[in-house]
Amino acid sequence: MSAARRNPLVPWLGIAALAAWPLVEPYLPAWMHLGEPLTEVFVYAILGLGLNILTGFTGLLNLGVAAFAAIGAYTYSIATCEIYPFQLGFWPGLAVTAAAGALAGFLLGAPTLRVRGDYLAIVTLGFGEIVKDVLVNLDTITKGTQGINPVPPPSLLGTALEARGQYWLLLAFVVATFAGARALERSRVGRAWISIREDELASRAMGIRPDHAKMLAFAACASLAALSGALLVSRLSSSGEPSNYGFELSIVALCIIIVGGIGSVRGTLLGAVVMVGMNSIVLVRLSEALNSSGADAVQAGEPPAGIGAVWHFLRTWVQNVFLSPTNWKFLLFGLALILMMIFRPQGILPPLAVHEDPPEDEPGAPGAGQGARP
Amino acid sequence: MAMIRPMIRPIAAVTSALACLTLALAAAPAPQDGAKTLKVFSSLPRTGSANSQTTSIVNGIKMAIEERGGQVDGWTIAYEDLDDASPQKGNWDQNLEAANANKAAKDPACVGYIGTYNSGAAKIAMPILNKAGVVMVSPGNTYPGLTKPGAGEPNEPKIYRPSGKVSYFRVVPTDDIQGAVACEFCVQDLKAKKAFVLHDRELYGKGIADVFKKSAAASGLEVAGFEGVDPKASNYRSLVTKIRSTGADVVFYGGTTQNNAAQILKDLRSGGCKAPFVSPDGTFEKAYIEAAGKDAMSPEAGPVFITFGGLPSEKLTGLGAEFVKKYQAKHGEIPEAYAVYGYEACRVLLDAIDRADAKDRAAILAAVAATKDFRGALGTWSFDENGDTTHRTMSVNTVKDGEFSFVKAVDSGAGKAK
Amino acid sequence: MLRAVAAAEQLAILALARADGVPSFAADGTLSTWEVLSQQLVTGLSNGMIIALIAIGYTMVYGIVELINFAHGDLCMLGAFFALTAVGALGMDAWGGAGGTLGLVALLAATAVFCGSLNWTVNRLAYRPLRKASKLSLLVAAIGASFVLVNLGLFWGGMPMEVFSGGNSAAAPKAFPALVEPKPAFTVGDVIVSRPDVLVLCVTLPLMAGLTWLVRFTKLGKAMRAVAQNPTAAALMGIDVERVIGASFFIGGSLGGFAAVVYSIYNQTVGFQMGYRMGMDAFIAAVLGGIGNLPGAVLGGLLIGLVRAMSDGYIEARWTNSVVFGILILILVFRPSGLLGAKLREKV
Amino acid sequence: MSAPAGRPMLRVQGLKCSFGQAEVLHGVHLEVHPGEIVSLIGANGAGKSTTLMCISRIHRSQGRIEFDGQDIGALPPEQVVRRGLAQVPEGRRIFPRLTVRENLEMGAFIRSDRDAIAQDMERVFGIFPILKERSSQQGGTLSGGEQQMLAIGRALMSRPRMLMMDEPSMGIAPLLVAKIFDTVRNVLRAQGMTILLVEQNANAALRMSDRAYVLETGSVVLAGTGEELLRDPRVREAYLGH
Repeated sequence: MSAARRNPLVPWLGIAALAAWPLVEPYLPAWMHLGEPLTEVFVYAILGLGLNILTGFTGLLNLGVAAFAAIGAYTYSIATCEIYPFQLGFWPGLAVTAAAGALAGFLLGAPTLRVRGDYLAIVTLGFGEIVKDVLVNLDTITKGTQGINPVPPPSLLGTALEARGQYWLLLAFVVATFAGARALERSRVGRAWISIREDELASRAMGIRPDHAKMLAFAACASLAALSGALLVSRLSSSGEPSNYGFELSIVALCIIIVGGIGSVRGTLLGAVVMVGMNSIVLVRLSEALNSSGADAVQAGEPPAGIGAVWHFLRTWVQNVFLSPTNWKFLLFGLALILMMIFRPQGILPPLAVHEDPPEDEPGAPGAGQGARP
Repeated sequence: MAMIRPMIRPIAAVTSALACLTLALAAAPAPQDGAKTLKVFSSLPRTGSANSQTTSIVNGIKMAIEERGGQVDGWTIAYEDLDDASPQKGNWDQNLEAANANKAAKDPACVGYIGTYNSGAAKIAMPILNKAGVVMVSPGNTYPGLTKPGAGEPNEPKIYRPSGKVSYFRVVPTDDIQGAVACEFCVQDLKAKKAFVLHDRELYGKGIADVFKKSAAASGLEVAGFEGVDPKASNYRSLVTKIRSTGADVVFYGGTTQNNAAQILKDLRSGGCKAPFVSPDGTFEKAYIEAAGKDAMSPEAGPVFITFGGLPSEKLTGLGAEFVKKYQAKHGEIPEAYAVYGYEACRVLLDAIDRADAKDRAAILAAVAATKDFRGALGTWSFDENGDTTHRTMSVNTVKDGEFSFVKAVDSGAGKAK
Repeated sequence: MLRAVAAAEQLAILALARADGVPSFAADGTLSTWEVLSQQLVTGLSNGMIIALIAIGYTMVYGIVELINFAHGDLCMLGAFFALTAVGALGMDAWGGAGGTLGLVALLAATAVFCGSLNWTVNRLAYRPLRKASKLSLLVAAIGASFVLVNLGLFWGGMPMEVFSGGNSAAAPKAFPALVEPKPAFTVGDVIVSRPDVLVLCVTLPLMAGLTWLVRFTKLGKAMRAVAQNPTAAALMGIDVERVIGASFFIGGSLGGFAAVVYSIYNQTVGFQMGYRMGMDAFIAAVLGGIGNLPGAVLGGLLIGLVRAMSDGYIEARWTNSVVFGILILILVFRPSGLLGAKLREKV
Repeated sequence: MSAPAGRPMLRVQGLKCSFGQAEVLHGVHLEVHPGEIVSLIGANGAGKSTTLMCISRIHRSQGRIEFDGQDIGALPPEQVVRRGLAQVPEGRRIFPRLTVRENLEMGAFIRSDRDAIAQDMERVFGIFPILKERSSQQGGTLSGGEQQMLAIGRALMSRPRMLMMDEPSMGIAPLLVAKIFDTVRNVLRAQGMTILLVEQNANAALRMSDRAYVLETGSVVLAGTGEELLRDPRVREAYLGH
């Protein structure tokens, strides 16, 4: 508990350091230019913070958060792109997006209130797939796989922002979302969400209306996810293809909050850094490093016989497959996820309550106490 | 203090691990930024399903550079193979493509960008590179709207050219040409009356299928069905039943090998449908034959045709034939059809660097745009004012004894594009 | 205008293409409405049975450790690669007659053991250390395992063997030899019931019966159910919970192995990314039927197969996924615990 | 206190158990001798159930747990059962979707002597005839009292030499509570079963126990024979309500 009362300066220092980064960056060597990936981290952090409200606070597993991001991305694109009649501009576009997201959240949340646990998870997954299909198939409205171009970039006071401006604006969005999420967590509705997660029946007995609170959680999650979708496309100036908002994105968002520490607002930010960083920094740098070692798949001539054949077989295999760094990315990514879970199952920065949860012998914890764990 | 520790430790652990890794990686490859080095990037989906084609493209690029001994006009050419696909998606990722393009734009030594493979990715990269004045040569994009006014959305391609200049070029003919060629082939050579058109619901496949459908309407070929399929489905038997019930006498699939072209063919054949199966150059690769297997590709099962925006490797003459021979010697196999595009894209870029007076982005861009009567591996061709190749010789191929076999060449003629 | 450049050789190919005159290529077009419906039912049933087979292995593990096992489909994918390697190394596609049948049985058994062991190993390395952790951590570990298995498939696909196209394109889809030729076993009118259709039934039905017997009547099966319902009480009964969990991973995995072989023979294509759809279908089927419920998984699998076929046939293929998920959502809205599911413990 | 002489069947020394950073048992000592009924009483949250779960090795713990003179503190739970120490857990923990018969079979999981198992099942049916009537019903459909009988019967199926019972009276109709206590006292005891009983109903528990321990916030604060404790003013004040 008292950890929450740590030095109040720390978050401000963090924000200040992040805000100062673009000013410092030009003086650093090229490999330290992290502004670009960091901007991406911000977008994912907002998505993660949204999902954390639904899955982290309220305990409703959502495997289709990408659908909300897609709704946001396409609402924003249609509301602002020059080929449509609306052409609202950046800020009004965002407002419409957030509202559309909330509406989508209600629409999914309302009929599925009775559905729980993994059953709800697959409902959300299905919702995600349906949204993606609709975006592809209704190509008269959404331009199908062509995507919508061009989408206006983030702007402030009528001026379009360049990379640095976008960085600061997104940072501001993250800070605001973060503060909002923390405030929500401590608010009446936030406590209602958490008590629903812990015990829905008991919370009902305490006068909380679970249906009401769940709908709100859906709406808040969807609204933030939609916002992140809009920010993403405004940054890329294209809505991209609907396939960008598929199951894979939902999984990344889920990994962000779990790796960060499910239910923890601060953890979610760290989770975004880790997940995006792994993809956009570590794996990219790794393959750059390996690529420059210049391994070429070379093989020619007749395969020899006997032991030589085995040697030839292995050599060819290694040269064809194992020497190419891109062939290792799935493995590294997957191993990293597994290892992070094994060494820190509660996530990097779990909410404080988790520490004190007694490992009571729940149905979910078979074989507890066998001393099998090192 | 003791209470804070459990929080600080994980943060510290993660940040320091990340930092160490980044440091270690950054320290390892320190490219010698000599004064006379020019950099060429390629951005292709290297992770995931397109890997085999992009590997052949990268091989082609590397061969083009090696041919010149890594030097052009006294300048060293450094090449970097960027990946725009992420393992999470297993396919191209818009964030990574944007990051790649930005990386190239920011690198002062960068004078050329070979990519992208997917037209969707090009839409992201084009405006970024255009603003930075980096010339972009694509070995794989076939969506017409990227270059041709009026072929896509009304605001295309101008939205990809914020600087107003054409900085994007491609060495492949576009979908509108290929779709029309495929349709003409069905009508004139196969004497088809009724076609069933399938597509994979992606930019490339759907685009080409749309053109096919449009051309069919113009040439009196009835389209009995037009369906987008799920490229990840395990089989298409129920669709085959539907096709059988329409009595179509040709089936066209706008899609790629990765999007299950071979599976559709197999299901057609095992479902008892012998109609000719026609697909575009996204299937013009050995992987298609290997994935379909001997039985589905045998002449008894029913004919198979593949259109291609150029001549197949063994029909290439001159430089093209030489490239095939060299590739084979180096990699022990006939190159994939895409390899020659990668090779050609890189060669035309190097040629422009050679011709440019100043070795800067603007001069090199101008030199690429001025490419005229280039004697390349695909033939002799030029870039038109949109950045498209004037090379328009297409070919129709079939499969014989497990190899692609050339059927006929079609010169789609200039200005045919609709 | 198109200018055809036709040499004699190419003309010959064209002539071959038109060997019996144009109409011979035309699909029959004579199928009656009923024949089309029956053909779609056959297709839906076969696909559904394959999905069901994957799904029961999935739901078994699911019921016991409450793990949404994202790696299950990828496990099947590796099983298919194992089978393809065996077929290629032994030249099994050339075996005919009794040898072929025996070979097929051996292939099924070997692949089942392979997949079972692999699933057991994944459980041991990735999931068991997380037994006391939250369900979501387990989920992320499963996602990670899925990526690792996919990558192993990519490596495997680059093996320089002929069946893997010499290993030159690791990522490309591979043809799986037609161990059971895709020829009609019998036809009713123009409705074709192919030999692979028959194979699917011949393999899946006995397996489902066997599994039902195992779970209902054997000591291990009862222990599995006991562990699923209350692991602590099971431990208090003297049941070695970890061993039972390991066993169910092995059995679930080996069912995936059987499914992989049947799938490969039926579809004749394997690729390193095919596990995604297999796992997804199994997941939907398992949830639709009711988590942990074996007959439910079979029912769910059949339903998905049939819905897919009907949607492909009578709606539009591009809407098929939406139709499947739409029906799924509707069913869950009205039956929140699946078709045959028991009431769910309220815990995420 | 008056512990009987001879080697105890169960001896727990310095048992400590923590959940996260919170230690809930601070070194519990207790002994149960062959043929005894020993009860463990205490308020809610005193750590009674945790103690039993530690002895059954469901929770990890420090300290020494000896059964029959052998250390069982490092064994996995199933080995504890195999040594002859069974538990009827709190809340019964019936397998709700197994039939009554299957539940009983699970109790005999460690055994493979089919005929003897069948005999034991008949014996359980003899003690609790209602279970026989319900033998093909699912466990979850039984009433609370019936479930408790099933839980006891299930534990007996492993042929334990010692039984630990956790709150057998909890949430059960008074008539059935009487029946269950009667069974403990007159049937099990008559068969020479050694029993460690955890009970909230201190009065009933002390009346049928040879000895008892009082547990308060993770430590044993009192011990004695059942009668001694029944008379002890502190116990009367805190647990007997007068």
